[in-house]
Amino acid sequence: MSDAIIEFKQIYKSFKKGRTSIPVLQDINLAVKKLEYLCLVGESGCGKTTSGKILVGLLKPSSGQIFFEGQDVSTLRGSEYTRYRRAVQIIHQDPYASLNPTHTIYDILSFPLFRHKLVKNRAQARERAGQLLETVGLTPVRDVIDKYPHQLSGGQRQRVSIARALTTNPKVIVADESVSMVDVSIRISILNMMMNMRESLGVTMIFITHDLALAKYFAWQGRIAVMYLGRIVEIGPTPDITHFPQHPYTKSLLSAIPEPDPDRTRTKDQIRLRSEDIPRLTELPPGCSFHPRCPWFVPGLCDKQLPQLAPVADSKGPVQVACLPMTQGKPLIPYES
Amino acid sequence: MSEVVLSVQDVSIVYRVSRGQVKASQHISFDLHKGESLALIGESGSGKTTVSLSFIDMLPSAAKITGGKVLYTRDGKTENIFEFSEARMRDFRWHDCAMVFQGAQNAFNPVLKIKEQFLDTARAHGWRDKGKVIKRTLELLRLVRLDPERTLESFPHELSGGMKQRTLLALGVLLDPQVVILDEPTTALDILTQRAIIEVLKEMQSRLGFSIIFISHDLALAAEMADRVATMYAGEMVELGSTQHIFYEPLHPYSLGLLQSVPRLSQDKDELSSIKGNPPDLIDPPSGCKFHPRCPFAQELCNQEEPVFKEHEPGHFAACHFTENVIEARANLWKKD
Amino acid sequence: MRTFWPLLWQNKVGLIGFIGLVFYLLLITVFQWMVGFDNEVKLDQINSPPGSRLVLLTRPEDKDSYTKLQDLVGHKVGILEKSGAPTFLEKSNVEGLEVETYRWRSGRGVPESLEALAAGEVDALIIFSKLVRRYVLDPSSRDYKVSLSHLTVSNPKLGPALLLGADTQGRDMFTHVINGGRILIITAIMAGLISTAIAFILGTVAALAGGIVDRILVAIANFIIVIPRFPLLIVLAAMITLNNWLLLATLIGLLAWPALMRAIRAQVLSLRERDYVEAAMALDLSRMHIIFREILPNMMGFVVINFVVAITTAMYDQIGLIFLGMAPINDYTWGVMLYFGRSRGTLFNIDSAAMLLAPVLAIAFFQVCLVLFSRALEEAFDPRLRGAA
Amino acid sequence: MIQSLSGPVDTRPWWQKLVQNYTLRTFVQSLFTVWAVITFVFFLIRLMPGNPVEIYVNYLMNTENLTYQDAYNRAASQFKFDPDASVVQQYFVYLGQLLRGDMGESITSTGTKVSSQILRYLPWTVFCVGSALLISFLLGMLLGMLAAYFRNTWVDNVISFLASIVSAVPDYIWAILILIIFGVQLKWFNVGDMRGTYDPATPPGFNLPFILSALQHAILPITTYVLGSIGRWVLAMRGSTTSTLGEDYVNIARARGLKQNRIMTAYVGRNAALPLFTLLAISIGFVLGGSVIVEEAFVYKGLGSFLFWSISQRDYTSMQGVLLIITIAVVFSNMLADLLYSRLDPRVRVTGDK
Repeated sequence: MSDAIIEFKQIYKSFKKGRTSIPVLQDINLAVKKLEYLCLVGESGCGKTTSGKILVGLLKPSSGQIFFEGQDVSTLRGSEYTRYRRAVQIIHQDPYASLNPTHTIYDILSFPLFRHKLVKNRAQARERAGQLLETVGLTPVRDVIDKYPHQLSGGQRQRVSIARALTTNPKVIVADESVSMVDVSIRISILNMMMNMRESLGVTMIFITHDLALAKYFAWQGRIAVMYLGRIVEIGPTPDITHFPQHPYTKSLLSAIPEPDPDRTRTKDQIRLRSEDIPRLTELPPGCSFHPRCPWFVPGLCDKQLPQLAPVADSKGPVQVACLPMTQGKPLIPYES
Repeated sequence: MSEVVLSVQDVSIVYRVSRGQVKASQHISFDLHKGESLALIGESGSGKTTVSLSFIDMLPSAAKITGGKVLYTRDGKTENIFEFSEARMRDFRWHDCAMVFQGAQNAFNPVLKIKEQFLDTARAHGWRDKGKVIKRTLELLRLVRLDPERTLESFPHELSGGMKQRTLLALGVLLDPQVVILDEPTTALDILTQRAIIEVLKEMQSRLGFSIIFISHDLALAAEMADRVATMYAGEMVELGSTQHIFYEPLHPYSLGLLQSVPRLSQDKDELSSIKGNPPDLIDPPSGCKFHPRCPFAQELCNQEEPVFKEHEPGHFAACHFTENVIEARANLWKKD
Repeated sequence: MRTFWPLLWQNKVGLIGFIGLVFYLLLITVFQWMVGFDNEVKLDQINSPPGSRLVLLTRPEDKDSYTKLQDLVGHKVGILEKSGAPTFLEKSNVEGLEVETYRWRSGRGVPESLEALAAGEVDALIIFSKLVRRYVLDPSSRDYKVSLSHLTVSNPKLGPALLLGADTQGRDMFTHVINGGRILIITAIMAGLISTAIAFILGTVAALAGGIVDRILVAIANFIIVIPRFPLLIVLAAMITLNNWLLLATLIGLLAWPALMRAIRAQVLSLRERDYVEAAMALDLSRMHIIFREILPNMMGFVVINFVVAITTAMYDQIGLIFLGMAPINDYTWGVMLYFGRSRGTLFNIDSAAMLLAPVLAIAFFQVCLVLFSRALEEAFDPRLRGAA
Repeated sequence: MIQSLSGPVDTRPWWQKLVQNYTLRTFVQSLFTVWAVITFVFFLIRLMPGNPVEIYVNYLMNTENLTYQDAYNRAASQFKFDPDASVVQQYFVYLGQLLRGDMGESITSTGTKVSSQILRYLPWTVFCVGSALLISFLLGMLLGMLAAYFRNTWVDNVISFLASIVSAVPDYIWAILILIIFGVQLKWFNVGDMRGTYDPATPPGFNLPFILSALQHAILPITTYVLGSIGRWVLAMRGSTTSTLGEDYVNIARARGLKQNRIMTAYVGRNAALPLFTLLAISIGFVLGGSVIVEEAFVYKGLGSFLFWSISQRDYTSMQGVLLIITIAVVFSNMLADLLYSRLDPRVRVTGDK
């Protein structure tokens, strides 16, 4: 995939805790095309945030390669590496924790500007900071620029975070649950602004969320990757994923989400899982890690073999799933114990 | 409709802070009927938790109830909660009205076994028969789909978040209360766990017949769970009606705005928009209708006169001067569906 | 910091501590310079009981006759030869006094002089307060030789009376108390700086480097922390001759850092996980920027509080060492006053209370001020407590 | 869809269980620390510039006109080491002796075993410091809890203010103050009569006069230790209780309609007291350290006073022995506090770490 701006190849990541090692990411392969909308969706502990941090270089993968514009990041040195680090930025979840309380908004924006020699003096820095604040809709600038973070509302702070991510003129921005802590009534305006940045600034956006409805809104023209316990279990164009989910996990997830529409949400089909226990990452079940909960579990297959991402049998669609029965063309039969 | 269990009449609560008084909840009135679930929805700081804390006298010391009364009826006898003696209030808590707080992660005393904590609760309300309490506890734990014996013998840290939340629900109904207040019961839980909690709640309510006051910022959850919905904004109740009323025929611009700002999974591309501006400062709230600075329908009158919270059709209340404009706008908006 | 002053102002207790510390600062600078240090050994006072001062003794009928020295002009005044009185009279420049000197003879001259007063040979007696108590007021005294029950002690202002009396060499204790804090306070601050600096550097390095470096540093800290500091310090002091304040400060500082180092490590570890630090890393800001601009300002309060606490620890250690005589006793400090108090038995001398209490209270108040101030700082820096106020 | 509890099926082999046993691990760690301290103190005394052996050799050379070699041999016999062996060999011999409970002989009083000296003085210090710690721990917790319950009222203000002051003043300053004010000025007691650990007129034994006499002699040091340490407990307990009071489970316990007594004891008290057990160990070290001066001030013949005596006599073997014993006491009280904590906190019991 030559048009991929960033690509994960067989990324593994594990954390050490005492003597045990926790596999947080396993065999992640993912290519993000330039200016594509991509959403990583999953529940807590699925590894989506770790993926984001690896993507922006905050964490090093335990094994595997990351390619940025076709170059293996681990081979980049000096200014090349700096160029990569500047080109991928992250927007955090918590607007209250992501801004240093001891700095003013101007400080926060000017540090990276000076560091990367994007401005020469204070006047230029102020001007550039002002421009960035305008870009993220914090106007009039003079009301904001000399304030401290605690003087701003949650929504305003999140906009400052976005402005800060833009200081280095990045090509890729990872938004890690970036609106989940913002009030419902102003979420969409921030999301819309981020989506506009693709057009106006040419930034490729990777959106990480646990909220499938938001993911759908954000990446309607893009793709969604669903993660479960450190692996991608399903990936494909957003309309396919939200309307015709394939993987049992995605199906259960979609059926479980309530909708802000009383009639529809009460008539939704519910998929009953066989177990509500989420296995610990240190004690992952053999085979498909979803099999102890999967309603369509096939004994002897799902608990033995590790499923790989592949298209559903008999379909030429772009959706890939990691489910053995589906990729082998077997019908899904409810499992009776 | 069935009998009224809790009648909230014109309750106002303020917080004293160094800058002045935060008008956290103002002139809240509603009736809670037997066996119904009423959702209080609104964003952070809208006063929904404050007003429910006042029912069980659990407001922080900085808070002061400045007016109103809450009438509670059990077995034909009606009393004003605000005039309860300390002993009567202690007995009222949990026995008549249980409150399940958000974040069950830390809801149990870490050094006592779950069993102890159930027995504690029963003992405090004069249930001396230990065997009977254990029997009921086991029953309830089974109802919330937990392994009863093992849960009972566990320490809180041995249970996962979802299990703790369900144990807390079981504990909530231990004394067969008439009213159960649920404060964001599924926030911070995974989607699949959230689904399980919803199912458990519905089942418990149909079996035990208690009334629910349901506090959430999640419209989808309200749509699924509630019989009636009240929208709160800046410490005031702005709209109250059946779930159908609020979700399909909202009369208040804020309710409409909220509905407009949440994406729906089952639709294709949605037309979303945020409510402009930020939530108001509750120490110095706007004059007239508190929503008017953010309201697309606002006129001069809204700035000057506070709208009355009145019944526009049977069972559907709203506080807005120009509901007819909202009706018109909503018809235009939703025609495309 | 801009929110610090109003918060301190609100916190009355912290304000007391702060004002106290300002007072001590003045003490070791301005006051000390104003008062000077009385280092003149008065040979004629070598026998004066520590802590006593000169008083005037008269017969009861003359009780109110002499309110100042001038009133005695034309009268006969008795003095003891080796007491401070001769010097005092010499200095006080009162003409026309008739002076009768009595021999000292290890105190046995005192009854003689008292008898003379009772018999009307002299009209007044300038004598040490302590001796008055011993010979005149305490009837159980074995030295009680004469019936003096008709004598009264009056104490006209005998010139510049020594506020806290004199030490065994006749030096003004008051000037010693004023001067006795400077070196202690400076040493304590130095020791505090050393231990805080070590704790900060090692804690930050351990947290940021991680891995084997972290484990080694933490192991060292855990090891030092279990050895009771003070006994180790005196054992070390027994081997190293502590004749130098900088050495003392360094030694104390070298032993006091582990607890703070562990706390700072924990702080840095938690701060490092903060989103804004991560954002700074993602923006490729320099390591120095991250440590000094992102992490340090957010634990400055913590470091300052612990610096203040480290000063109290250092004060405890050094005065303890001095008290036991294991640290410099050449410089006349509060600690040395206590040391002499113990070693020369002044501790058990009923007249020396003021002389010993002065350094004791000076030390105690200094420590109290530090602690009150540190608690005020804690409240000012802790946003959780601030919110509650 | 009944949910099973994940976890506690223990499938580890026995040796792994043994290795991961919390109590055992803590014990081995403590032993290791003690070993490290022994090594540290040994080499400190042996290898420091101007180390005790050298000093003693010089002393012998000067006072008794011996040659260096003779003096060195004499020193060696008194320090109980083989002068021909290397320091490392001496170290292992020393370790072996220690294992047999032999700490060598006192240098100044030849023929007296250091261990028997320590055994003579240790019980008094343990008695004094132990009872003082118990009193200040319990009283401090009580006052701290009281202050936290009445947060920001005059009760709290008074308790916290006094606790700050009391905790600020060094224990030996309290000793001096007590002596000056109550002993010398007010004459509430006769300081001279209270020196030593008991009245020599009452024969030691388990009888009332002796116990009373021991108590009478210990009362001043105990009071001093209590004054010196109680402020810390009060402030720590106040802080701990304040944060526990803010915990969800306490609020929910109130919402559950539990009686105030039950909440204050089983919900707040127990949880608030937990972190204090970790502080207990540190406090023991601190109070023991202070005992050197306090015992010296009251002329109480305990371990601290013995340490000071051996230091002033340059009796290095005794010094080494006392320092070791004090450290071992701290290390093992650390361990005890740890184990106690793990008994009280179920979270530690299972996972084995805090």
